[in-house]
Order: sequence, then C-alpha cells, then structure tokens
Amino acid sequence: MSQTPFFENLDQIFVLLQHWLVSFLPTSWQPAAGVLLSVAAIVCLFPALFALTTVFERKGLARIQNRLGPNRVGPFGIFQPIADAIKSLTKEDIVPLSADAAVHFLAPLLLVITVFMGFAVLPMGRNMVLVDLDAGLLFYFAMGASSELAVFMAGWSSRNKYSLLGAMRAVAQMISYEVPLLLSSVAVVMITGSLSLTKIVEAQNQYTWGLPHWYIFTPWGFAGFVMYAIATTAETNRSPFDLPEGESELVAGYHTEYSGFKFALFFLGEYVAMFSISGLGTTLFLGGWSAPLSFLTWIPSWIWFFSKLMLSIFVFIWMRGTLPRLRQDQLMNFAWKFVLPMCLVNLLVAALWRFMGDGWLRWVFCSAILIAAYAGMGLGEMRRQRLGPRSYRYAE
Amino acid sequence: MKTVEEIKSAIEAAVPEAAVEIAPNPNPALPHSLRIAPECALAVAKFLRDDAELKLDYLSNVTGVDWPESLEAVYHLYSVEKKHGPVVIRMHTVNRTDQVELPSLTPVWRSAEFQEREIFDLYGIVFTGHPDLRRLLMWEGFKDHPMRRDYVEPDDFEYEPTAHDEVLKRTQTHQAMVTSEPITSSKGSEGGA
Amino acid sequence: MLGEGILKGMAETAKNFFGSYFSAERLTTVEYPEQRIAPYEAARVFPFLVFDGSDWEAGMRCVACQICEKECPPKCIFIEKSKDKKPDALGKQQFYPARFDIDISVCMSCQICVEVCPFEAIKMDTEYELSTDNRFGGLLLDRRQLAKSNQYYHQIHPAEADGVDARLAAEKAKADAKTKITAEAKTAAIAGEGA
Amino acid sequence: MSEMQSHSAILADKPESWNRPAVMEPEGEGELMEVAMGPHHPSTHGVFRMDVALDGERVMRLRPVFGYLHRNHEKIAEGQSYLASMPYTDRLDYICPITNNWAYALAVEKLAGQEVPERAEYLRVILGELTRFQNHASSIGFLTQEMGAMGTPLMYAFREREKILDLFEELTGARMMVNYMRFGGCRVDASPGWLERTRKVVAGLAGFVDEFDRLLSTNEILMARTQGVGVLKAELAVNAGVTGPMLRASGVNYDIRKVDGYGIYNRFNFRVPLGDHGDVYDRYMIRMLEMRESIGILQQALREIPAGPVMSPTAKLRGFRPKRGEAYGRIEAPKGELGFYLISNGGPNPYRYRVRPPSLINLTVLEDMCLGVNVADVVLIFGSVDIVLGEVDR
Repeated sequence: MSQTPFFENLDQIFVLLQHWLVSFLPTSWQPAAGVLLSVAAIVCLFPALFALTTVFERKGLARIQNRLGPNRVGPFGIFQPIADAIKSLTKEDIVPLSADAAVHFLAPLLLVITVFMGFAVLPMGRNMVLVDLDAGLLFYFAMGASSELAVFMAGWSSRNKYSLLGAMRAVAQMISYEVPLLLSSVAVVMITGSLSLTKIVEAQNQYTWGLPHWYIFTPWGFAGFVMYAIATTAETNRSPFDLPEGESELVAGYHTEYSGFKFALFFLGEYVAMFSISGLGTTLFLGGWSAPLSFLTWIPSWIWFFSKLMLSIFVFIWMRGTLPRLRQDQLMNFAWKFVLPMCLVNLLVAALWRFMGDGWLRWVFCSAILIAAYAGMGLGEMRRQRLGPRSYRYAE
Repeated sequence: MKTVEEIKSAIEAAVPEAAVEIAPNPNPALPHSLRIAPECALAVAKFLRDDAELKLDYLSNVTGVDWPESLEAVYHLYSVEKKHGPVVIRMHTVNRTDQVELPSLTPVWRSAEFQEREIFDLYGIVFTGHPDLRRLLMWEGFKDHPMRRDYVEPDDFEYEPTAHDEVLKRTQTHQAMVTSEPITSSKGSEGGA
Repeated sequence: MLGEGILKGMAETAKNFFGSYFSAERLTTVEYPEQRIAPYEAARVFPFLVFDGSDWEAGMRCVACQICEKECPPKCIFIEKSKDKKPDALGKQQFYPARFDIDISVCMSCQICVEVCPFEAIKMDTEYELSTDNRFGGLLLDRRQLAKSNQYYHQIHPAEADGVDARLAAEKAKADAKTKITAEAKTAAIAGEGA
Repeated sequence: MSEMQSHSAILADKPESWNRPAVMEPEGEGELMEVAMGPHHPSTHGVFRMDVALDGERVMRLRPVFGYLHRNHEKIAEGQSYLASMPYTDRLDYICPITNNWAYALAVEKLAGQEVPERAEYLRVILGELTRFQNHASSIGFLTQEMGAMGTPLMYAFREREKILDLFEELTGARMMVNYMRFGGCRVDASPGWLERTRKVVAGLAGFVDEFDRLLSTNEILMARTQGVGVLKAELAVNAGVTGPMLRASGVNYDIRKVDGYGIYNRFNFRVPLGDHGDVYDRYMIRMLEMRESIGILQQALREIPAGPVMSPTAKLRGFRPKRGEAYGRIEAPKGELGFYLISNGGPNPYRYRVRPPSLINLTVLEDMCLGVNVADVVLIFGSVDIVLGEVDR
C-alpha cells in the first residue's frame, strides 16, 4: 500500500472532519455527538442523491427512448428535482374521506424511517460506518423487512381497491423475494465467516496479480450476485418486477390515494431503499469500498463505494427502460421455483468451494454445477409452460 | 357463388315455411337483397350459415335503416371459408312506433351482438332473443333513439359565435326560454356567453 | 431462451442510449420555441381570404356566393351578402361579403372551402401560433382579420399561387376577349343600325 | 320468455359454445370484487370502461362499456353532402386516417360507378401501406406499454411514425387529419421528390422491424406474458366477426386485400401470415410479419407507379349526386374490415351512412378471451385487440 499522506487524508476526510468537529465538545458528549453528526450526514446525503437520481433516471430513460428528457429547469435540467420538490410541497394533501387517517398518515413516515435505518450498518468507505455491528447483516435485513408493513398500511388504509390490490401484491412479492435475498447473502457469510459488513469488505480487499478478490469473480459469488440482483429488483419494486405499482393495471398501486408531500415521501423511500440495497449488494459481492485494481487504491475509498452504487442504479434504470413486467403468478413462480432452488444450489456450491481448497478443479466443478442447474431449471420451466420462439406459416 | 335468385330458391327448398322476397337494388354496386319475414328469420339465417354450398359463416355488417313507414335491419353476409359474398338480407318491422320487434340473429352470428345493441340504441328496434339487449353508445336511462329521422335534439344550448340558420334559431328559442331578452344575430350573443 | 432474449433487448436499448447522442436520425426531437421547422408548402391550418392589390376591401376576391358556407363540414363559416355590388378584379359588378366570419375554434382545417370555391378567394394559411386568451372573440375571425394579400399567398404557397394566378389571368383574358367581342358586336350593331 | 325458448329449440341440434361467454363460478367462499377499470384508468385510453368482477385477481365477468366518445358520426354524415363527410372519416380511427378515407371513397365510388385513375390507385396503396405499417408499429408499442415496458418500444415506433407522418404532411398538408382522397382519385399529386423521399423512408423501415425483433420477439418476459394468454379459437373468431390481424392470428386465412382485391392489390405480390395459437403473442407476431409484407408492397408500388392524372376527369366536386341505390365498400384496414354502407336516394346527402367499425366488432370477444385470466392480462388482451376509441364510439 503505497499511499501518499495526502491521498490517505483525502480517503479519511470525512472521518477526520467528524473527529475535528466533535473535538470541540466535552469528552463525555463526544460519542453521542459523533453518531448524531453521521446520522445527519446520511439523512442529508441520500435525499440529495435521490434528487439527482430522479433527474438522471428521467434523462437516461429519455435517451434510451431517443428523447431529450427534462432540460428546461437550469442547465441540462439539473434543477428539475427542485421544481418537483416545490410542486409536491405545494400540492394539496388529499386524504380520502373513508380512509383510516392515522394509518394513512403514518405509512409514508414508517417507510422512510425503516429505509434509513439500513444505512446504520453499511460501510461507505474505509472506517466510514455508523455502527460496526457484529451482526450487521442481520440488522439490515430486519430493518428491510419492516418496510413491508408500511406498504401494507398504505394500501389498507386508503380504502381503494387498486391500493389494496397493490399492497397485497407488494407484500406477497416482498416476502417471497426476501428468502432468496437472504439465502444469496448467506453464501457470503459462509465464506467470510462473519455477519459484520466491515469484515466482509476486509475479506474482499485483497489482490492477486493486481486483481481484487471480490466475491463476484468466483462462480458461487457470480451466481449469488445474479440472484441477489433479481431479488433486489423485486424487493424495491423496480421494473420488471414493478407489479405493485403497475401503472397499466393498478393505476399506481398502494400509493394511488397519496398526493403531495406524502407521495413524495413514498417516492423518496423507494429510491433510498434502492440505494441502500444496492449499497449492501456492493458490500457483499463487489468489494464494498475497495478499488477494482490494486494500482487504483490511492483513489479514496468512498469514491469507489459511491461509483459502484451509481453503477448499479444505472443498471436499474437500464432495465426499467427495456423490460416489460411479469405477471403476479409468474413472479411468484419465478421466486419459488427458480430463484430459491438456484440459491440453495448456490449454498451447496459455496460450501464445496470452501472445502475443496485452492486449485483450478474447484473452479471447473463449481461452475459446472451452477451452469447445469441454471440451464436445466430454465429449460425445464420454459418447456413446462410451453414458452419459446415460434415459426409462422403463410397463406398463398 | 349462387345468384340471389338461386339463393332464394335454395332457402325456399330448405325452409319451406320461409317467406323470402327479393328487394331490388337499382344500383349495380351491390347485389339485390333478400327480404325475409321476421318469423322465419332465425331458421333462414341458420340455413345460410350452415349450408354446405353457401357457408355464409361471417356476418360482416349489421345496421338499421329508418324508412318512412317502418324500421329495417340490414345484414351483410360473407363467407370466410368459400371467400364469397356479399349476400344482403333485410328484415322489416311492422311500423315505426309500437311494433318494432325483430328476431335477433346473435344466436347464429355472434358478431351481431354489439351491432344489434347499437341498432336498438340508435333506432329503437327491439331484438327478441338477444342475450344482452342494452343501450350501447348512449347511456342507460337515455330516452328516444337519436338516429331516427324524427329525433328532436334536446335543448342543450351551446354558445356558438357564428350561429346561423338552424343553430341560430335554436339559440334564439333557447334564449327566449331562459331569458326574456332575445338575440337577433350571432354577434349579439357574445356578451351573454 | 435462458435470458439471452433479455440481454439482446438490453443491448438494443444501450445502442439507442448511446446512439441518441451521436445520430440525428435517432434523436428526432425539435425543441419547439427555440427551433422551428418551416411548414411544408402543402401545410394547411386555417383559411384566409385573398385580396388583390393593396386595398383589402376593394381587392377582395370573395363574391359572397356562400358555397363554402354550405359545404363547410362543421359549419364554421358565416357570410352576409352585401346589398349593393362593387366591381371586382375583372371589372365585373359583383356582390361582396358584408360580413365574413370564420370561427377557428370550430374549423377543422379540412380545406373543403378552398376546393369548392370557384373564385380562388379562400386559401389555407400556414400560421399556427394562434392561441389567444379570449376564448370566444379571439377565435372568431372577421373579414378584416381574414384578409391577406396575394403576395402573402405567394409567399406561403409559391407553386400553388402561381397556378392560381395563371388560371385567373387566363380567365381574365377570356373575359376581356369576350367583352371585346361583345363590344365589337355592339359597335357593329350600332354601325349596322346607322347604316 | 317463450321467444328465447323457441330460439334455443331451433339451435338445439348444434349447441354452440360461442353463443355466450361461459359463466364463471368463484372458487370457495367470499364475494366478488367489482372493479371499474376506466374511463380514467391508465390503460383504457381515457374513454373506455370495463366493469370487471374479480375473485382475488381472477376475472369472473367483464362488461365493456362504450359511448364516452360517441358523437353520432353517422347522423352528422346523413345531414351533409358526401364530400363533407370525408374529413370526418379522418377522425374515426385517427391513427390511420388514410385507410378510413379510402374505405369511404371506395364505397362512394361504387355507388356512383366512378373510375379511379391508375396513378391515384398506386398512391392509395402507398399511403395505405405506410398507414398499416405505422399502425402496427404503434399498436405493438401500446401493447408493450400496457405490459409495463416504460414506453420504450412505443417511442421507437413513434420515431418511425414521425418519418411517415412527415411524408403525409408534405403530401396532404396535415399529419393526421389528411382528408386526402376524393371520389374518383386523390386530392393532390405526389411530386417526384416526394416519391424519392418515400423510397428512402421505406428503405429504412426494414431496419426498424429488425430492431423491434431484437428488442422484443425473443424476450423471455414478453413470451411468458403473452404466450397462451387470451386464446381466441378460429371458429369463435369467424362467428364473432373478428377481422384483421386478430383473425389471422387465430389461423383463419382471410385478408380482404386478397379476397376482394380492391383497388389494384391483385397486382402486388405479398403473403398473408397466419398464427396457429390465436394468443396475444401470435397477434403480436402477425403484426410484425405484416409490417414486413407491407414493406414489400411499398417497394413494388414505388417501383411501378405510373405517370398520369390523379383525379378522374369525370369526378365531380360540387353538386355530387350519386345514383339511387345502395353500396357496401370494405377494405382491409390495419385493424380489420372497415366498411361503409351507403344508401342513396339520389339526393346530395346520403340517405343512410353506416360505418362498420372493426374496432368495435373485434371487442365482441373481449369477455370470452378475458374470463378466468389474471387482471393484469385483461389489460394485455385489451391492448392486443388494437382498438381506437374514435372508431369504437364514432
């Protein structure tokens, strides 16, 4: 590690800043103040990132569709989110007469709070983690799971058929995909031997011939990452798994009856959930804040973390611009009959990987098992449902 | 493809009680049509559809016509299997007021379902035996049948700056009803809108 | 079968994403208030009345025959015929429209008035920025607002206007010849009478 | 209901399953949930309603409700001259105004015994096939939009449609409300430059269909969503008067361009693609294949178009009074059989003017296709019918 002090300081700039600010306070206050500062940073940073992402998403989608996208507010439309924020703040807050007003009010708040809790354990750079819990992964999933409650509260309290259908879909979908999400992460835990996210990143922050030891570059890691990505998309209700909000079917799903700022909160909650879950994916499979090549380690770790985060956001947008959505029963079938078995096979492979020791044999063996399982299950399912390309005849 | 006369004799041979006459079309654009007595229409329709030589399995167009003394339903038949057509059959109601029933041909050709509803809606022909005879385009509870020639438009006044002829007359009667102040020409109503 | 269809689709959208930065073929958007496309010569928006010369009232070709009023599908034209007659471009005594209104909130730009007009008096404009804050009065154009010069017509539909001018000139020549013949006949008759 | 019984007695020897949609029984206990999809539902184009009864998410009953865009087009047309209805036909199926013009012109020409010059027939074919192409492209776009594809295919379709609409505008003066055809020809002639630009656009269309194919045809999600969904049997399709790509997707070889050979379609060499399953995927693929056939027809027509007048010298613009009698003119519009039925009493106005709208009649089988499917598929099946409400409600 040949780092000049300047880059080392740059790497640790936020940590140093926090220490410097806290040092003005009495020693007994220092830990609490430190935490508060970090919380404030997170609570400010991610909504700002959300604002930027909305404009990037709209512009990206527009470019995918050969349009220009928003370009009227500010240079390149960069201030569009500000205009949007003003709009949603000034809009009338409508609560349906028959709605359960208290629950209707609490649902978006609950969603935003639970979503932000996940960031507590995410390492966003070297030494940049709010609480380094030993069971960080467990805490994260516990928090993620409670956001389903908020969605259901929103759908139930609105007293709208579309909201209710949307909420039912959302809960069914999120619970189903929680399982593959967990199981694909378990493989990482098996290899690392720790639930602490900091330890998981440390384990990946090594290099051989200049190449990193990220888990995605192993057969089990790659398969796990794909399964994790699928589960993530479903968990955050993004296309092609955006059924709970499927516009052409359910108008807007569980937030049909929300307007103004409450709607903006839902929007915020969804995007921040997307950031946090991509952050976790980055941590588990893409080496967290570590650099992709050994000679690039001088670039500050937090830059790497956020670059990887934005890259995965871009993939989300790209998929949204390309894919149609699945149907509810197909989505469930896909979760339970394809993703879950694949995750179980992957666990087996991860175990094999660990116990086969070094050597090329384990690469061949593990890859073969995974490819066979993937192709077998995929082809079998396609054949069972009689799906596939067709040929057409012509009349004379 | 048989001529209209041959079809007529074929129908008479197959459905002896049928009363079929040829309604001439003075224009060569479309063959003469067959006027069928409503009582036997269903049997004739079934024959036309199932007869091995005719196979008029596709009912393309169903429409109503408002004649001065009766209402009429016109059916345009084609054959998808034999690729021939059209054969036009028509049915008359007894009058335009109280005896406006005709048998529905929806049991024979499903494509008549919406089109007969439309005729019921716009012309007021009641199709007996139609599985779901409701208004199609106008709303439930609407009175009268707008496509009839004696239909009187309701007095739903709409401001029109260039009102002339009929519209102006209507505007004036409406204004007379609503206010005491009649309008003379179109420009005069500008302030009132 | 196993996701390659999805990947193929993703590749296609990626191609379009990057392509939209380089190829004008892909990015066809025109940013309207700043950029404008010149209207095609055949473009038609709302009708206007053509006048010859510089005085719009004297040069108006319309003779208030009311054919367009009758043929107009949505009935948006309103004409009041004059009581007196005025000489038209050919010098013939003609009626003229005392009032000629077009309600462009009703007009559907079908161009049938132009086709049925025997006097080449009504043509289609290409001006499309016509929004106004007066819903009724602002969209009801009277004959002053409708009158546009023949030069303007040449400017917006050059080829069509040339054809129209040629046709009118031919008609005028024919009419002149006719008047000349009748005049000659008259003088001949007078001469004959005298003899 | 003795009348009903006599009907069933007559039909008793051949029980027909297609007479009415099956009556669905809910599973287990519980009430059905009545959901009104539309008229403000995002998938119903703003002016259409489906009253759906759901058991969970399964459709038990579906009632289409029409009339939100009803303006009694036929009554308007009966009150004015033949020519004055021409611009109104643009507004029936506003995605393809050219074919509406054509069908109406064809019916009136039959009624009046009017000949059409050669060049005008070629122009009609060229514009008609361009219209079919852009209609199929955008209908696939709308279908995938309703499948949740964020409008990307729709935007690609509109990108191509823009080029075609530019051609329409250059020729006719308007992008959509073209009002182009007249009884006995076409209103204006196409310049050589226009034909050259059309050739250039047509040359690019094949690439666009390939792009669509790569983007969608083999997409696993699209296949999973559409294959086996909304199956329409050939017998029911014929009996219910379904026409157009929907009928051919059910495997019935019936294309009015081939059957009637109206205009000059007999001269062109093209094939009629047929589906074997009659599901949404087949309807999608039939539209794709028809787009390719349209390109073929366009290339032939653009190669062979002769010089000459575009209006028949016998055509009358003012004082047009066709002979007494009736006529039925029909064409293969992009959505199905578009027919105009006219009765003339020798006057300047038609005595009876009737539009046979393919969109409305294709919806007859909507309930049959939707029973028992998931509510998400209702939207999809509805999209695959390809309707325009301007034509449904008239």
